[in-house]
Formats: sequence, structure tokens, C-alpha cells
Amino acid sequence: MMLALLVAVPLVFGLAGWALSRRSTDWSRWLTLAANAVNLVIVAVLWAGAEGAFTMGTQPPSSPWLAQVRWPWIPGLGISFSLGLDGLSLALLALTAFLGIASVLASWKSIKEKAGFFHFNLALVLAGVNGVFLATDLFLFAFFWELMLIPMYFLIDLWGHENRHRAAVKFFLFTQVGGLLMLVSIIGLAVVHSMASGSLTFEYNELIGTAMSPVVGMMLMLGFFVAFAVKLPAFPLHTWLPDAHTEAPTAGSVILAGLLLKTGGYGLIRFALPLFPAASHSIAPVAIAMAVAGIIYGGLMAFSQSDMKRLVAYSSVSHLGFVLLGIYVFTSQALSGAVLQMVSHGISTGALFILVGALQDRIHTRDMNRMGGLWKQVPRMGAAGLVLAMALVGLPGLVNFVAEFLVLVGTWKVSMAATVLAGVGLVIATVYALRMIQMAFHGGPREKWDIPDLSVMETCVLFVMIGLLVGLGLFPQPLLQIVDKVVAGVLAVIPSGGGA
Amino acid sequence: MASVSPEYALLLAGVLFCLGLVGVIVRRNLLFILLCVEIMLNSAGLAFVVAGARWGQPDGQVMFIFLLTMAAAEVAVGLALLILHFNRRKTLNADMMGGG
Amino acid sequence: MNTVFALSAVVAVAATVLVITRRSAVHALLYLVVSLLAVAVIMFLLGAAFVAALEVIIYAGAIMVLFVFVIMLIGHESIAMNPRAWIGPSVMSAVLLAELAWVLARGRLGGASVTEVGPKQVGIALFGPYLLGAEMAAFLLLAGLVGAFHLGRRRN
Amino acid sequence: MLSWIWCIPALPFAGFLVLAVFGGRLSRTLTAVIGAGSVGLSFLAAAAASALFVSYPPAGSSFTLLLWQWVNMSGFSPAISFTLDSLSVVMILVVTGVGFLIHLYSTRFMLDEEGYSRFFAYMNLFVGSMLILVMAENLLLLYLGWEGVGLCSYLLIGFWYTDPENGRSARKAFIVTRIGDVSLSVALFIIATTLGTLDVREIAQKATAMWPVGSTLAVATAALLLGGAVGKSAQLPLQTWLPDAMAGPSPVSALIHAATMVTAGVYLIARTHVLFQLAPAVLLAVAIIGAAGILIAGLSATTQRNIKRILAYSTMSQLGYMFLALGVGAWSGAIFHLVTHAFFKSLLFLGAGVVILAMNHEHDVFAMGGMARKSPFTFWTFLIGAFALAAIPPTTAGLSSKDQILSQAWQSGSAGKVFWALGIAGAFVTSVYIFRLVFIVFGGKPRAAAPAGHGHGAPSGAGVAAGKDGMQAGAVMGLPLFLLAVLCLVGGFLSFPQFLGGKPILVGFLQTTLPQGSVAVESSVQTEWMLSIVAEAASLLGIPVAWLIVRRRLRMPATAAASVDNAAHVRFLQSGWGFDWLYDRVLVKPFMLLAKVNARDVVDRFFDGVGGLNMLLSRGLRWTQNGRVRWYAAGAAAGAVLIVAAVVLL
Repeated sequence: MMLALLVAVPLVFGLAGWALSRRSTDWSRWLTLAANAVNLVIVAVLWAGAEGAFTMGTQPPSSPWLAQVRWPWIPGLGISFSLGLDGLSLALLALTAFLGIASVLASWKSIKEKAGFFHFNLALVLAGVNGVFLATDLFLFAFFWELMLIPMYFLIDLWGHENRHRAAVKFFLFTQVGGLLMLVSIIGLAVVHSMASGSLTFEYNELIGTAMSPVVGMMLMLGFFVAFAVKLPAFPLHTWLPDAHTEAPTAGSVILAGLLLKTGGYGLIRFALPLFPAASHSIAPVAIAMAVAGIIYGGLMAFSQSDMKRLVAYSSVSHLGFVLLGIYVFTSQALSGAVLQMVSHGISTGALFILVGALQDRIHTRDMNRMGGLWKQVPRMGAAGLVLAMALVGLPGLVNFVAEFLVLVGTWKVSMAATVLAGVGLVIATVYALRMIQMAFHGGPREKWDIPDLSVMETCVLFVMIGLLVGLGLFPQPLLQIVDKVVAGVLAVIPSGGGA
Repeated sequence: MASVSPEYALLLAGVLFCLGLVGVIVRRNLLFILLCVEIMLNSAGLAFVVAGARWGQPDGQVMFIFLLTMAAAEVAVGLALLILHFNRRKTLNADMMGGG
Repeated sequence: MNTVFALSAVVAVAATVLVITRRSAVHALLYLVVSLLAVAVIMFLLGAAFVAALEVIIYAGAIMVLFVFVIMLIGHESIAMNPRAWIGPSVMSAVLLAELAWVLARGRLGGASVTEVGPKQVGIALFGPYLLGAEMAAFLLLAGLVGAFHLGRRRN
Repeated sequence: MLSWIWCIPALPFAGFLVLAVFGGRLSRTLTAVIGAGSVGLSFLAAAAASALFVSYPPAGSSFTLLLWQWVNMSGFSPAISFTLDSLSVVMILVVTGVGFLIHLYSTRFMLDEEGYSRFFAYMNLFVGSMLILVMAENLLLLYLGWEGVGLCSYLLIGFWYTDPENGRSARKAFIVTRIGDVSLSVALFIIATTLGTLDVREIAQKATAMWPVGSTLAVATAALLLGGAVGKSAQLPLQTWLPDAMAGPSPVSALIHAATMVTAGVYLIARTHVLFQLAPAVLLAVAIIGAAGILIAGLSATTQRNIKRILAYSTMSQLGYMFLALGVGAWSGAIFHLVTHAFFKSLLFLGAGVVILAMNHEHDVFAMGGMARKSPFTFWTFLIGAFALAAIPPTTAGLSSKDQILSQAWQSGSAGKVFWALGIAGAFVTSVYIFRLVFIVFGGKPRAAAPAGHGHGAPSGAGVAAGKDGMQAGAVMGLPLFLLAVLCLVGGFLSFPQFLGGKPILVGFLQTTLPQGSVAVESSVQTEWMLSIVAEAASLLGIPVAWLIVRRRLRMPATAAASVDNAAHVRFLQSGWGFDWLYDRVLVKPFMLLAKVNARDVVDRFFDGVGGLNMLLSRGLRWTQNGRVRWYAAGAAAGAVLIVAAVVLL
């Protein structure tokens, strides 16, 4: 019931906000904020319950789920509205609610046109993301997958910047192609399962362990893999991301980078690996190569950008390479690190987009060639930028470091070359992160800007996010513990995997 | 004295249809195009009747009647459009129809 | 019988070819009427006298008249025709008339294989199993009427 | 009893937090009190902890404080925990002690700078990170401190951020050291995955048990650790960042780029000496890098014109001694030299800072001169520092530590004699460059009127306000100079050579952590005497040579001087042996080129191509939609023909 609320609350509140926005647009802001706050409370309650289950050992050992919901939807096709919560979902749901609040607050002042519809779309995306993180019916999953796509398209296309139409279409096409391939695979899997067992079902728990020939398994797995790799995004499929990130409004960028990309990693861990362990195992070398290429290539591309948002976007490509790497080396450290990296990247890049958005609201450009010496004007912004740049670098003390370190430790056992190359990626991260700080905040002012520093609200949002980065950087254990069981469960089914 | 063989009758319908089609394609004049459409419709009707006669059933004729009504409606609308077009462009050239 | 059929077929094809090759619309219209008459003869030979009559009355009669009206309305070309232009259609029509006369004179259609399907059967079929189609045809005519009226409305 | 040692690093961190959050709103006095006071308190805590440690040695002569478990996974569970043993005791005393003096000095030195609180926030952050580095019980926590000091180094080099050149230097420092850091982190991966722990103590036990001497893993690990160390300690081949790092304020150079951070590499190798002992080849490499560094950097120092760059190359050279010591197994000798080097080099940098302030941020030594008369106090303290650096009595600091290193080099195996000879040559070069500096800057008459500040981006006018001399500026800047000079004079007695009747106090103290190395095979007193005398002679010889060089150079007419300065070998040495040029061509330029060429993302061209293809196809199809009725009819006919043909033929 609580799980369904997580999806329903943003939907209902967003709709109400849109309806009431005729009276005052503040309604939509407050209601979307409230929806996320409610969700945060729900997640906190669930988390507390999960902690209890861990410490008391009350979680039934047979079921990996902490909580489940299952209502019939289209029984004729074996489709049900079924949601399930485990540690992985919990961590990402918490991130969703948190970033939801942050993105609403960050765009409180900057969205003036059609604010009601904007917040409705925002809430809709969040509902979709929550659904994606919870769905245990594959059809339902595909439904939520599309649900988060379309409002995002509107967010980019209606409230974006100069080239928003092109970016929105590009975003839509890339993700849609992936999504359709995934849908084909989902149907294919259900059919394969029904031929083997005689009953048509889309239920995750029942589809797990479906026996199939290696070729069929590989084909079906590839459908999932491509969808998630596009979303992640993995190296050769990443090119929609810089455009979409650059053109999206601040809240859109935050959601896009912080959450939508995570659905790719989540999908790989939740579906691609457990449903097709053998095929996943055989594609691992390719995935690792893609990951490493993404880490280095993303860093290199980030270095050559002068558009600040593009820089951050390419840094995402680089950092999500670590997620892909961590997932496909099949060691417990690396997989935990990958999950941690998803959370840390969500917070740090979200914060970075909020910062860049705040900067753009003030000086109306993202071109770093026109910035420079801004520290003098906006020291708080500069300090926040510095800390976040250090998060890009992976400075110890921030959670990004723990995540990347765990991934690399786990990778070392599997592929030394990949580890070393990813290490090179870290050096490149230093290069572009420092270049960003230098071009934006240090050096002499290239143009005369007279701009206010971060407002109280922006300061608070960024302060909390940075605080979280540091806090999790020093105390990552609660998060690692909550996903530990999921990680073990996933690795248990991978052939030759699970070797710690 | 044998009866009319359906094969030949159908062949005639086909020939007429093709002639109509050729007319539609080669003529520029809208009026001629409409005339050729009529030829094609008529040939189709002939084919229906032939088929109906082959089985000795009324269905073919029923279809011809439908076709006839359709042709009438088509001609009414088509000619109205033709007049409209002519009033605007002062020409019956079909190639001048497009392009706003 | 085959001779009759062959002759009418030749007339039909020749008339049709002339339709699509005429420069003048009025000439073409004349040949089209001839073509329709030829087809009507063939229908008659096939034992479908009812539709043959409809063909003559509605097609060659009513619909073609519409064309004539339009040609006059447009005034694109003169209706007044060179008397020589009458020769071809007249000859063809004469051939058709001769055929018709010959067949009627023989008193019966072709062999036993030709079953005549009369208007009664057609009417029973049309308002029996094809009632819905008849209704739809009525709608179609109504739509054609409304459409033609709408398009032909004088705008200012 | 020692469970409160967490507050040693926590105090500077607290200072940092206060300054970072409320920085802009505090008065300068309060900022100074917080900034310097937190480090001072930290020093007191460190002193108290050391006293307790010495008087009541904990079991196993090390004390570990577990704060909390950082990450807890199967096979990988580093903790946030501090350890106190003799090595870290020495290090925290140096870091907090020298750190406090430099903070004290900075309260006056930086008084007229913008971003006063920012400066102290960074400095406090640095001290805190450095303390974590030296107190860390496991290598992951050490890595945290390691990166933290790197960050602070970056921030402080680029402190005067308005000059893009400073930013460039800062980035260079961070990136070059970061390359070493990645090497270090790879070493950590090996250790974590094969030994299953990052705890230094456990590593030592497990490594000796699991890895035979000279095994591949041991060699790889040690080599990668060395990679990290050379990055941080500015040794070959990652040394190029240090001279540029002099763009930062002088106290920064004194604290970070002389006394503490750059010695972290030495500390790291000493801390993981067990691994190096398992890899003799790498140990030899350490010695070679050290010996080469001594000469390469020393010779470069003799041609520099920028006063701080001279000292920077000197630092690299002295770090070379420490590496040489590590390489020949003189672990405690290296740490001893680290300590004395912290004394005299920070003294020299602080003295140079006073000179630079007095000259209105002029860094060119040839524009200076006659400083001895203008500011005698600075002159005398600087001279003491120079003597200590050149290891000449009456100072004892450099003398005893360098003597110990050279004598151990002599005794260490077959290559030892070569290393010793290189060390002696290095001692001569050291003497030459430092006295060249002294003669030019302090001797003679002022050569140029103090030019209007065109220094490294610092606002002008600071020098005037700071006064012409350390003493005149008040005790705040004089006191650290004085105390450091005293330390230079007597610091050597911490482990005075035994043949001179000294006692190896420090070395003995370190014995519980670091092996004695070849000191155990004490050579005869005669040999010791002989070695000492040769070294001393080399150092003393440097003084007249320096005098001759300076005299000749100063008497030249300007054109001749310029042509000398432009000579190929001078420029070669001045540029630090062309390493920058090499790296620029081999690494930086290709990287930039690649980045520039690919700025529009070549992968996207593929997807653009797919899009373009679709556009092309759609254009083709659009052409068919030309609005011509007859064309459509023809199309329909063609389609019908095709379908009929298909039905008929198939």
C-alpha cells in the first residue's frame, strides 16, 4: 500500500497542482514539493522498517522483498500491478524524493511560464521514476519507463534553452528506440516463459530463472541491455545526453542526471542480470570495454567543452562508466560501489546542475569563455562549485570517492587493464574539473558581471546536498548495508560470479 | 451459338480499366481525368456484372448499382471541385492544382 | 453470339481509346457515351438487362449530362460542333443498334447457359441481404449532394 | 589515555569549518586567532600526546584509535582510525609545530591580502589533512589525507586566483600529483585484493608472509607506491610541478612545498617500508631517483633567477637526499632529514617571504641586493638557514642528518659508493646555489629601486604595510624566524653523529617503527671522520665558488649578462632540464589536440549520420508527395501492377 502511494502521491498532487495553478502558480510548486516531502517521509518509514528487518532478522530469508503489492490489472495477459521493494529500490527511492525536493526548490523562481504544467510534468516524471524503481511486473515496468519519458520530453521541449526542440527530439528518439527494444524483449521473455510453463505472466519473480537457449537468451538480453545502456548512457550511445542536459531547464537537468540515468543502472541490476545470468556473463567483456571507453572518452569530451552544462553532461558519461563497470565485473565490492556511485552521482551532479542553472539565471550564458573571476562576485557559488568539482574528481571524504574506489577494487580482481584505464579516467576528471573551476570562478573577469550570490534557498539546497556528499563519504556503511542483500542475490545467480 | 464467355468479358473489362487508367495518367485536363475515372468505374462495374452472370446470381448487379450511386456522387463532388478550381485558376490543368 | 460480343467489345475499346485521345471534351464525351452504350449491350448479352438499362439511363443519360452541363458552365470550349465530328459516334452507335436489333429479333439470348437475372431478383437481393449497403449508398448520395452544394456555393 | 588524539586533526578541521562558513563576517583579528590558534592548540595536543606516548609507551609501541568503520564489506573493511607510533609522533610534531609557526607568520604576512579568512581556511584544512595523512592507521585513510593535502596545495598555489598564470601552476601541481595518486591507488587495489586489508600493520605482516622477496606482486606494489611518492614529493619523473607551485604565497611554499606536504612521499615510503624491503629492485630505483634528483634539481637551482624557484629546486634536491636515504635503507635517516629540512627550508622560505615583501613582490634575485644592511635580522636568520641547508657548522640541523644519510649510503652495498659520491657532489652544488642566492640578495648594494609591485599577482602595497624587515613588522613575523633559526642551530642534536659524541635520540625513538637499516653495521670512527670531512669540504668549497660566480656575473655589463643567461646550457638548466618541454610535447599537446579535434564528439557524427540518412530518405519520399494528381494515380497504378505481378508470378 505504501508502495503504491509512492507512485500515486506525485500523480495526484501534480494533477491537483496543475488544476489549482489557474488560481495561483504557487499551488503547483507547493503541492509538488509536498508530494516529494510525503514521499520522503514514506521512504524514511520504509527505511526504518528495513533497518529493523536487518537488525532483528525478521525479513523472511526466502523472499528478497521488504514489501510487496500485487493487484490484478490485465489478468487475461498475466499482467498485474505489482510493486516490490528491496534495498536497491529503497536507496534509489530515497534519492528520488530528495532530488525531487531539490529540483522543485531550485526552479522555484526561474520557471515563470506555464508553471502549473511544468510542475505537473515534474511530478509525472517523478511518479514514473518511482514506478520504475518499484515495478516487479515487467509490463508495468515498461509502462512506467514510458511514463517518465514523455513528461521529460515536454520539460525539455517547452522550458529548455536555445536548441531545445532538437535536444528534446533526440532525447526522445534515443530512449524510445531503447524502450521499444526492451518492450520486444519483455514480450519475448513472457512468450518464452509461457511456452515453457504454459502460463502467460509478466511477473518478475516468476520469470526469473526461465530456461532458454543461449541464443534466445542473448537476443532478449540485448534488448534490455540496449535500453538500459542508452539510458545510462554507455559509451557509444551517449550522444543524446549532452544535448538533453544542456538544453533542459535546471529542474529537468537535475532529474535527468540525478534520476533518469539511474534507471539505466537500476534496470541492469534488477532485470538484465538476474533474468539473463548466462547471457550477461558472456556480454560482460563488451560491457566492461564500453564502460572503460566511456570513462575515458567522457572525460576527454568534458575537457573540450566550453559550455558548462555540456561539460557536466560529459562528466556524467564518464562517471556512469563506473556504474557500468561495477555492474559487469560481478564482484560484490564493485556492484555495491556501482549502486553507491549511482547515488553519489545523483547528488553531486544534481547539485552541479543546480549551481550551473543558478549561474545561468544570473548571467544568461553557460559559455565559460565569458565567465572568469566570478569568485570575487559570488564566493558562495565558487565554494560550492569547488566542492562539487572535487566530487567530480573523486576526492576522498566525498561519497564519490568511496563509490569509485569500491568499483575499482572490485574490478581489479577481474581486469587489471580496465582498472588502470579507469584510473587514467580519474586523472582526466581532475583535468576537466579544475579547468571548469579555473574558467568560471578563477582567473580575471573576462566580462563585467554584476550578479547576486546564491540566495538563501539555493544556499540551503546546495548546503544540504554537499553535506550529504560528505556525510555519505564518511559514513557510507548504512547505504552499503541496505543494498548488500540485493548485491548478494544478484551475484548468486551469475555463473562464476559472486566470488568476493 | 455459345454464350458470351466470362473470360473474354473480364478481359474486356480489364482492357477498359487499363485504358481508363492510362487516360488518368496521361491527360492533364481535369475533365478528361474525370471522364477516364468514369471509364475505370464502368469497367469495374462490368466486371461485377460478368461475375454475377457467371454464377447466375443478382449480387453482381447489386454491386453495379452501388457502383453507380458511388459514381454519381463522385461525379457530383468531382465536378463541383473542378468548377471551383477553374474559377480560381482559370485552367483545368491538373498539375496546377497543388502548391496552394 | 460471340460475334455480337466481339463487335460490341471492339466498339467499346475503340470508343474508349478515342475518349482518351480527343482534344475536345465534347468529342470525348460523345465517344464515352458510345462506350457506355457498348458496355450496356454486353451486359444485356450477359443476361443483365436491368443494369444494362440502368447503364444507359443513369450513366450515359444522367451522369454524362452533368459533364455536358459543366462544360457549358465553364465555357472553356464551344459546344457547337463540326458536323464531321458526329460521324464516328454515329457509325459506332449504328453498329450497336444493329446488334441490338439482331439479338432482339432472335428472340432469346444466347444458349441455355445464359440465365437471365431480372430486376425482381436484384431488388430482392438489394433490399434483403444488401439493405445496409443500400442505406450506405443513400448516405453516399446525400453526402455527394451536400458536398457538391457546398463546393458549388458562390462565395464572396 | 590517548583516546583523545582525534582532536589533533579535528582542531584544524574545526578551524577550517568556522572560517569557511563564517569567514567573510569575521574580523581579521578573529580570523587570525581562529586560524593560527586552532593549529596552535593542535600543536599543544600533539605535544601532550607525544609526551604521554614517550612517558607511557603503549603496548607494541603503537596506539590505535578506532573511530568508526568506514566501509564494511567482506574482504574490504577500512576504518576511520588513527594510529600513534614513533613515526607519526615525529610527523605530527613537525606538522603542527612548523605549521603553527608558519600560521603565526602568515597572520602578519597575509594581513593586507584580500581573502584573509579564505587563506586561513585553506591552511587549516591543509594541516588537518596532513595530520590525517600521518596519523592514518590504514592506507585508505592515508589516501584521504593525501588527496586532501593535494587539494589544499592546489587551492593555495592558486590563492591569488585573478592571475590565470597562478591558476595554471595550481592545476599543474594538482594534475601531476594526481597522476602519482592514481598510481598509489592502483597499489591500494593490489594490496586490498591480494592481502585483503589496507591496515598498515596487517599489510606488513601479511606481505612478509605471503610475498617472497622480489616477487612480482611485491615489486609491482612497491613500484606503484613509489609512483605516488614521486608525484607528491616532486621527484623524477613527476617533479615538474614544484617550481611552478611557487606561485603561491611564501608561507604556503614554506609549509606545503617545503616542510610538510612534499615530504609525504618520503613518509609514505617509510610507512610502507616493509613492502619496499620485499622489492629490492624498487628500493634501488628509489635511491637512483633520489641521487639523480639531488643533482638535477641542484644544478637547476644554480641558474634560477626567481628567489622562490631557487628554493623550490633546493627542496627537490633535498627531497632527493631523503629518497636516497630511503633507497639505501636509512629509513630513520630519511625521516631525520625530513625533520631538519622542515626547519631550515621553512626558515629560508619565510625569510625569502620577508625579502619579497620588502621588495614589493619582486622575485628576481638580480633586482635585489644589499638586503643584509636593510634588514639585518632577516639576513642573519636566512644565513643560519643557508648554513643549515649546506650542512655547515655552527648549524647542526642539516649537518647531522645529511651526514647520517651519506655515511649510510657509503656503507650500503656495491652501489653505495656511487650514491655517496653523487651525494657529495650534491652537497657541493647545494652550497653553491644557496650562497649564490645569499650573496646576490643580501650582499652588495641595492641594485634596483624596489619596483612597483609586479610580482605574482599580489596586490601591491602589501610590502610597504608589512614593513621593511621582519623585526620591524613586529614579533609576529620575527618570532617564527627566530624560533626556526634556533631549531636549525640545535635541531641536529636530535640525532647528533655518534662519533662526535652525539646520541641518536630521534633515530632510536623511530626504531620501534622503522628498522635501523645498515646503521647497525656501524663502521669505524675513522671512516666516519673521513666521510664527514669530505662532505664538509665539499660544502665549504661551494661558498667561494658561489662568491666567484656571483662576482663575475654582477660585474658583467648587462648585454654580456643577458648573453650568458641566454646560453643554451643555462636555459636548459633554468627550465629544469627540459622536462616541462618534453611533457608538453608528449602529453599535453596531444591531449589538447585530441580534445580540440573532437570537441564536437565524433560518436555523435554517427548518429547524426543516421539522422541525415533518414532526412535524405524523407526528402526522396517528400519529392513523391508533389501534389500532382496524375503522379499519384501513376503511383497507385504502379503499385497495383507490382501487386498483381507479385500475385501472378509468386
